Amino acid sequence: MARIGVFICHCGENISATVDVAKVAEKAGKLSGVAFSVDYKYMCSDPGQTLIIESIKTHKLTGIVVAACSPRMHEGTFRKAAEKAGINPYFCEMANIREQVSWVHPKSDATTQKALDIVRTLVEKVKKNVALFPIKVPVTKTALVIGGGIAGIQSALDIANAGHKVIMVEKKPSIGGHMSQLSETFPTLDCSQCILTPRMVEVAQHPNITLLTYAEVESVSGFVGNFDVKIKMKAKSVDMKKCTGCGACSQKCPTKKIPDEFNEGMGFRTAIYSPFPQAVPNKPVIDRDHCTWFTKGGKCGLCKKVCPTGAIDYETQDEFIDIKVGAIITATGFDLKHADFFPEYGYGKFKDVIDGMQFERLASASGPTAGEIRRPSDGKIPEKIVFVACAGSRDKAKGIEYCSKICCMYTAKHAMLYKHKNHEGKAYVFYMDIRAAGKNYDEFVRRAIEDDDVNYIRGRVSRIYEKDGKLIVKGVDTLMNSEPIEIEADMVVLATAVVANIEAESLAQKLHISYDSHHFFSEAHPKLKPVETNTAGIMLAGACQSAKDIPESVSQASASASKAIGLFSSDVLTREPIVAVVNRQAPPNFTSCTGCLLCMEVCPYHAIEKEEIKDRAGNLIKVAARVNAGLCQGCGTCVAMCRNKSIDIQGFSNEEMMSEVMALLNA
Amino acid sequence: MRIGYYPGCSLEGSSKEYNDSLFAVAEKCNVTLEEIKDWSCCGASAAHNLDHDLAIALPARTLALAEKQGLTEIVVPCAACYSRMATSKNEISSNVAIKQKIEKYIDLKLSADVKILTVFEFLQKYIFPVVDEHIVNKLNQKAACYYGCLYSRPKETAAIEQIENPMEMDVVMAKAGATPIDWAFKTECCGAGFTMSRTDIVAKLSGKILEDAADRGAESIIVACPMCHVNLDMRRPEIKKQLKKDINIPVLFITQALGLSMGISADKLGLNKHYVPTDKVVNCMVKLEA
Amino acid sequence: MTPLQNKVAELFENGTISLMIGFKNAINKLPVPCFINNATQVEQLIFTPECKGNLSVYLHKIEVKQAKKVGIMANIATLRSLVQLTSENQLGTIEKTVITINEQNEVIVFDTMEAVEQYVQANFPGYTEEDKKLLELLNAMTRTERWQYWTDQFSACVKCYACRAVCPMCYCSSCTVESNQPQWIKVSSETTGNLEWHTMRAMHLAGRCINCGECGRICPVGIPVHLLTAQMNLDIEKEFGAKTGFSCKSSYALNSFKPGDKEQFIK
Amino acid sequence: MSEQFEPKIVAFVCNWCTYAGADLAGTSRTKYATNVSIIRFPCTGRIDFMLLMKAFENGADGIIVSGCHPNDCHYTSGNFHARRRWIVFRSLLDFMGFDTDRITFSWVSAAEGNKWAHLVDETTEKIREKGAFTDFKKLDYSTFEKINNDAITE
Amino acid sequence: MEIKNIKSTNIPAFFDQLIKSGKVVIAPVLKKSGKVFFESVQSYNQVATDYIQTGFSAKSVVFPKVEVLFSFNKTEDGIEIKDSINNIPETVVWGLRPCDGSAFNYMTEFFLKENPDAYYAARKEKTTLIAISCSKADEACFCTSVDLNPGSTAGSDILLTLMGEDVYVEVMTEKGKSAVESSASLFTAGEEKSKDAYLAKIDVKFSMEEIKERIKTAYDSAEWKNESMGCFGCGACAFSCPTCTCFDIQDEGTQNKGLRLRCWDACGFGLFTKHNSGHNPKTNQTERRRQRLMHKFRYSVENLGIVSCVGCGRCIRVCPAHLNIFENILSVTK
Repeated sequence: MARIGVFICHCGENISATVDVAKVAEKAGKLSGVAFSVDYKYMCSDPGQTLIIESIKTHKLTGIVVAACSPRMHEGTFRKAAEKAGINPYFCEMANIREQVSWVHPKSDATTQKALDIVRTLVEKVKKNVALFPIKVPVTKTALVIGGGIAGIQSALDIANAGHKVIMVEKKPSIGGHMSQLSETFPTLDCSQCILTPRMVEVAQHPNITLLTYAEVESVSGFVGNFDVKIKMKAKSVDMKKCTGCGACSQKCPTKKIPDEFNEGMGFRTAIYSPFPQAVPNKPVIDRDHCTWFTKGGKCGLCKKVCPTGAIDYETQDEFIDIKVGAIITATGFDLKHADFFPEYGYGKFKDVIDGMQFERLASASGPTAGEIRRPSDGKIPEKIVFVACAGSRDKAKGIEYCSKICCMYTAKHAMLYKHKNHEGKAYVFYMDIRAAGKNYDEFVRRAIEDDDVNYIRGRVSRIYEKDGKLIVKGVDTLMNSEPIEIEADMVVLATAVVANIEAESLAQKLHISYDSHHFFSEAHPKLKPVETNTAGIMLAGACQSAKDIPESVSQASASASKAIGLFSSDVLTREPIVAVVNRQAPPNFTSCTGCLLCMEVCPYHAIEKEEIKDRAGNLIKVAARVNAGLCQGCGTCVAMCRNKSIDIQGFSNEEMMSEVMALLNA
Repeated sequence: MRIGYYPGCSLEGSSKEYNDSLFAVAEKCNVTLEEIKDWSCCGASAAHNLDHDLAIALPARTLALAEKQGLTEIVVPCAACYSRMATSKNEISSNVAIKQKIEKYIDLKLSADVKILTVFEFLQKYIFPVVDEHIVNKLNQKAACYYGCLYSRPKETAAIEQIENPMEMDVVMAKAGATPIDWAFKTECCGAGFTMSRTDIVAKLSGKILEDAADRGAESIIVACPMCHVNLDMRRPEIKKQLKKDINIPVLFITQALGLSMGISADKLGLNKHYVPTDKVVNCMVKLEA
Repeated sequence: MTPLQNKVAELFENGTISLMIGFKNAINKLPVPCFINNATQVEQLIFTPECKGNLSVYLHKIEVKQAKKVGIMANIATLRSLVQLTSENQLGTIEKTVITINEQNEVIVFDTMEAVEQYVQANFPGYTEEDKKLLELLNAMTRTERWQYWTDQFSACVKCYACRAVCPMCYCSSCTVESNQPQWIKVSSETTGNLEWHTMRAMHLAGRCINCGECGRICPVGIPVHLLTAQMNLDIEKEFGAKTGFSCKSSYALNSFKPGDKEQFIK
Repeated sequence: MSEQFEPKIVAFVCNWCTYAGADLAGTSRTKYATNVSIIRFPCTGRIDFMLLMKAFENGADGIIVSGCHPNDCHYTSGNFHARRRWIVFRSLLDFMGFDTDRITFSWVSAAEGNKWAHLVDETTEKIREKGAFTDFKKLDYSTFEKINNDAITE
Repeated sequence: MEIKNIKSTNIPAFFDQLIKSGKVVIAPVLKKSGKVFFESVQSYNQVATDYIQTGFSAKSVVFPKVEVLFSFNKTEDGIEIKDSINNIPETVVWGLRPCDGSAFNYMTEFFLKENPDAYYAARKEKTTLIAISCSKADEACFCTSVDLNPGSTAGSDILLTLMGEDVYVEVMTEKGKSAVESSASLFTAGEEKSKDAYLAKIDVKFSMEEIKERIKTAYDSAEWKNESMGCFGCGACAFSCPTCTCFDIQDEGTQNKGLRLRCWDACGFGLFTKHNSGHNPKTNQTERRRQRLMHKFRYSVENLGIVSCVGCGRCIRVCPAHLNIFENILSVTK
């Protein structure tokens, strides 16, 4: 006979403010099979947990229901408590009366009644629960890092230095990411590449790191500790072993007018190219979309002629390699909002309206103007530059409610760099608020305003249009009694919004991780699990999760790395026993399974296999399904698919679910 | 296909020519508009400053009547009316509580799924398919399409795709054989809010609009809003004072412009009702070879 | 002796089969199933258009499974069920010899399931005129009329499970109605429970039923249960283009999917 | 207006998207009707159609079934299988004359707390207008056993 | 016994009088399916007259397919149990065949001989059986082989035999009398005469005496297997049979309130003898079918002294596999 304990949490006022917790406790106490019932201010607190543990012991409880917050929040906490008290943790269930009751309903009898209904439902479930025991699976101690930006580089190095193998996949010909495009970095104004390139080289040379550039993740299967990943190696048309990176090919390449991605389209590159001088690996690839050999079918072939080592090979094809990894760190970074997104600012219409990354290239010593800030249209040095912060960001009408976070700082930096290079020039910054929270950040902005007298105007720009060779910037100064103002500028720099990587959604779907409405990857918990995802073994690093600056990206990268290292610290991994099982019966049936194997076909994890049941003489008696508990992830699709209920899932069994339905509807 | 019609006060009064030209165009294409019986004020300019519920209820009543009349689509030519209608529809269909409250007020059931068409949506949806055979003139001129605020703000109810750089009217003008210009004041404020109280501000704001259009060689300004029309057409004296120069580009309703290209007489289109003479526009038309 | 009887005798003599499942005449002149163990009994064998029964259901019988080498008379419906059962891995342990008589009155002995599959695809049957009429009738009704119709029918059901017993696709060694942990369906025969039983059966057979119509034909209280699965098969073929009892390899419409599957009702 | 009918609605939702979405509605303090109670499943693929029948048999007036949007399934394909199952189940119910409007199917992601709140309010409103579900209750012990059993099934 | 006459034209009046007198009347009704079933009717014009045998027997009047024994209801102060034997209505079964009538004799023995069953007793006590003898039969009928005939009065309260314009009425019991008296004016006194001319001819398939003897040694007959191979193991025969009395006790409801039910069961079901352990003493259909037949022709004779097959032929008509009970019996007793 079941002896269930019910524990109603006030969660401070969070629950008790709208739910009559005392009444729920009182009524719950009367439910059949409930031996003890009590309400308490904070069940998750130490005294709260002690209360639970003591009650289990003194009242000899066989199971407990904790009516509090969402099980996604504290199920673990209370199951541990139950275990401490000596009962199997899976005899503990949570009734979610906070997120799904007290926070969404007003104080009323109906609200209290709903709380009670949910409690009753879970009480019935616990009665049907059975003891479950953790499952142990082996761990492959190799990490996959997707993305070779600063975040990916940091994670890879940390894991590699901890003595584990790392495979880094970068879709571009070189690692380095956005950071390699930056001129100087705030708040120290030290040269970006000077601090980045050594790290890039370290990655390339690290014995524990396998670097796969010009490659993409094709598919991912398996689960924490045991992922199977298929990688697509795009054809480079250059044999990396033979190539010495001398560069002769690029010099001779006749196709020279291809807009240069690295310089944000403000410079040109050749068809066989290596993206930038300090690229790692510093060996070229052929861009088959532009190379005449491929576009015009076998014409040209100059690079092949000039290559001293005969490394050029037009025949190479895309290859696919399969790897096994135990953990995955996604560091796929971000994009900037582009092109006609800002018709009112004439972005993409007026040559001299550019975005922040383009300005970085103009200001960068390795950029198209060798670091001189000249305007794209006529190469003149602009006398007046207007910087527009929050171009798209924090703008509901543009569908981007969030703050892009880095703009305030880099806009200040841009204005400074401009002033340092042209002391006579005038710099204006339109801003909404200045968000400079960070070590030495606000000081940095103040310097821009006070020392370099950059002109900060609090207000938004409504429109930019061209008139007699000038860019008319119409805006308002909300601090000067909101007068509309117009500035005739030579160049405008838009701090366009940071958005998720264009391929983020499809990658998320390959990895089966969740993402928010802006396609930034979702962390498992906003505060307590900021670097994990909902899928065990997959971590996040850098701007793929949300807009971040370099220090933040790096620290998150190290955090993810530590998660992976933690995972690798033991040889086996214990997993929740929420898995499917095929029933067993007395001979002559052995199992009610008829071996139609529909379950085998629906299982997304190939966790179900065919089992041949034989008698002692070895004659086949029947064919049935069997579940590999290591592979099963517990989705239960097989269970709903099974016609005669021969397969069932632990923790969400047919009996448990049915009893919930019955209990919910039969007061 | 039945198409409902909600004139609102302006089209029966200050902007009668807008109404006339719309019907003239529709008639020519054998498209009939069915006026909503017993329609009431949309509440523009007053209600939403005084009482939120009233501001929702007034258009809601008209929408409910339209439903009762069995209409699934209504044309609302006045920008202000459009804005109020769309806002009301939006609030009702996105919040059950409001819906129930309003239904009690107006004592009518409504699903608020009537589609509300702006005049340029209407032209593109119902006139364009048949208009080509009727177009006899090329409106051979540079036209500046002016949208104003009511079609473009707020984004929830915006009638246009690119709220900062709308193109819907430009498409219509191109059809009429004009050359729509790219200019900077498409959605700037004309000052309608002050149209009575602070004509000096109206002059300033509307002045800038006219000025930019002039600078970019516009030969006509095309509007789809009675308020805009009033300010740009009627306030020229004040604007002249403000700009210290005389700009006499005529301001036409989009339906008038299209009407001209369809060979409908200037009088029938009510061009004679404007302050700024429109003969310039009429004169630069060229007959198309049949 | 008829060609059929000769053929079967031969199969017994050369040891191809040790048990023959066929039809014989019964007192009321209706063909009934018969089981023959040796060549001497073949005279009773007949195969006429009246042999509508679906003998494949006997293949699930333990006695038959033990016989190992089994001959079976199959009309087109039976052939379809053999194909469907093969696709569901149900006939693995039996060595079967399938026999039919085609329209030209030739005795055909299939040596492989592939051969059966080809024959089925070449002679794929449609619905009977009667069933078509009934389906039209039902679909023409209003929803509430249909509800009235079916609940009347189900109220008469006594849960004798004859529909399940004669169904070659109902091969589960223990059916869900027999499970009582949890009790999915009431044991007592009462309209709601009966409706649940028939709903469940229809769902479990949707896209698998091979439209032999036996369940409807033999219902002691005359419920046209076969119409439920008949309608489901139509819908499934319309939605997903899947045919039942058509190919030994085909996977079942309800355990496969297309990311682009269309519906109008999911908000 | 005073004594308005309060329907009992059961929601069968998946753990990863809709349950999380409902939690989000909570953390964002979005208010909605109290009529819907959630039963949590690992995945929509797990939801057995018989459980829906049971819910109606036990007095539910309406049902919500909701999970991850297509392509977003935490288990990659559970919701695809569920979708096919519901397509067929729905047409079966309809063919039997069952009022399928009493089941609302939806995709609600972990980010769509507001959508969840709306879904609950709309469904509650819809079912309230339909009134209590009595089709099953009317059936029990029909035919002439009824007469014999009237004695006790009051 | 008392003999009466009634004009066949007066039958409807007699029938409707039974209803007027407040009785629930169960009579054969022709269903859409073309089959005839007993149902409660409101007037004579609903009643089917041209049928050989009803699809199911009338046993459900005294032994419902689902019978509520009692209801229970958990409250704050304990459990409340409600018994179900109260206000069971006066019931008349009209138009059952003599074979069905005699079936009631067997059931009464079965339910009331030792530890009488209150539920059956209560229903039976309120039930009047008005049988109509058979003027036609089909090849499934074999009552004459089980010592009955198309005009047997056994078990019935009244037997009507149609003789052209007249109906020959044999009133067998007090219940029968009171039924007749309810519309006495319609009846005239009559004297005993032979019905044979008006009864169906059904040839005898076997001698019951011989079978009773032979079946004692039939248990191990090899024929059982052949005769049962076709059996699918459904319950159609048992549920349509007028003398199958197997039942299963079920509790239905939630833990707070529910019903205890007595439901028809059938020895043909695999589950019938299955133990909770999973073990099943009757491993195959052959054994189950043997159980059924042996019970009809041997065990019931040994236990109650009655052959519990009345030759109504229903099991032959409904069997999906067209198994034939008397052929089977003959072959196993060869």
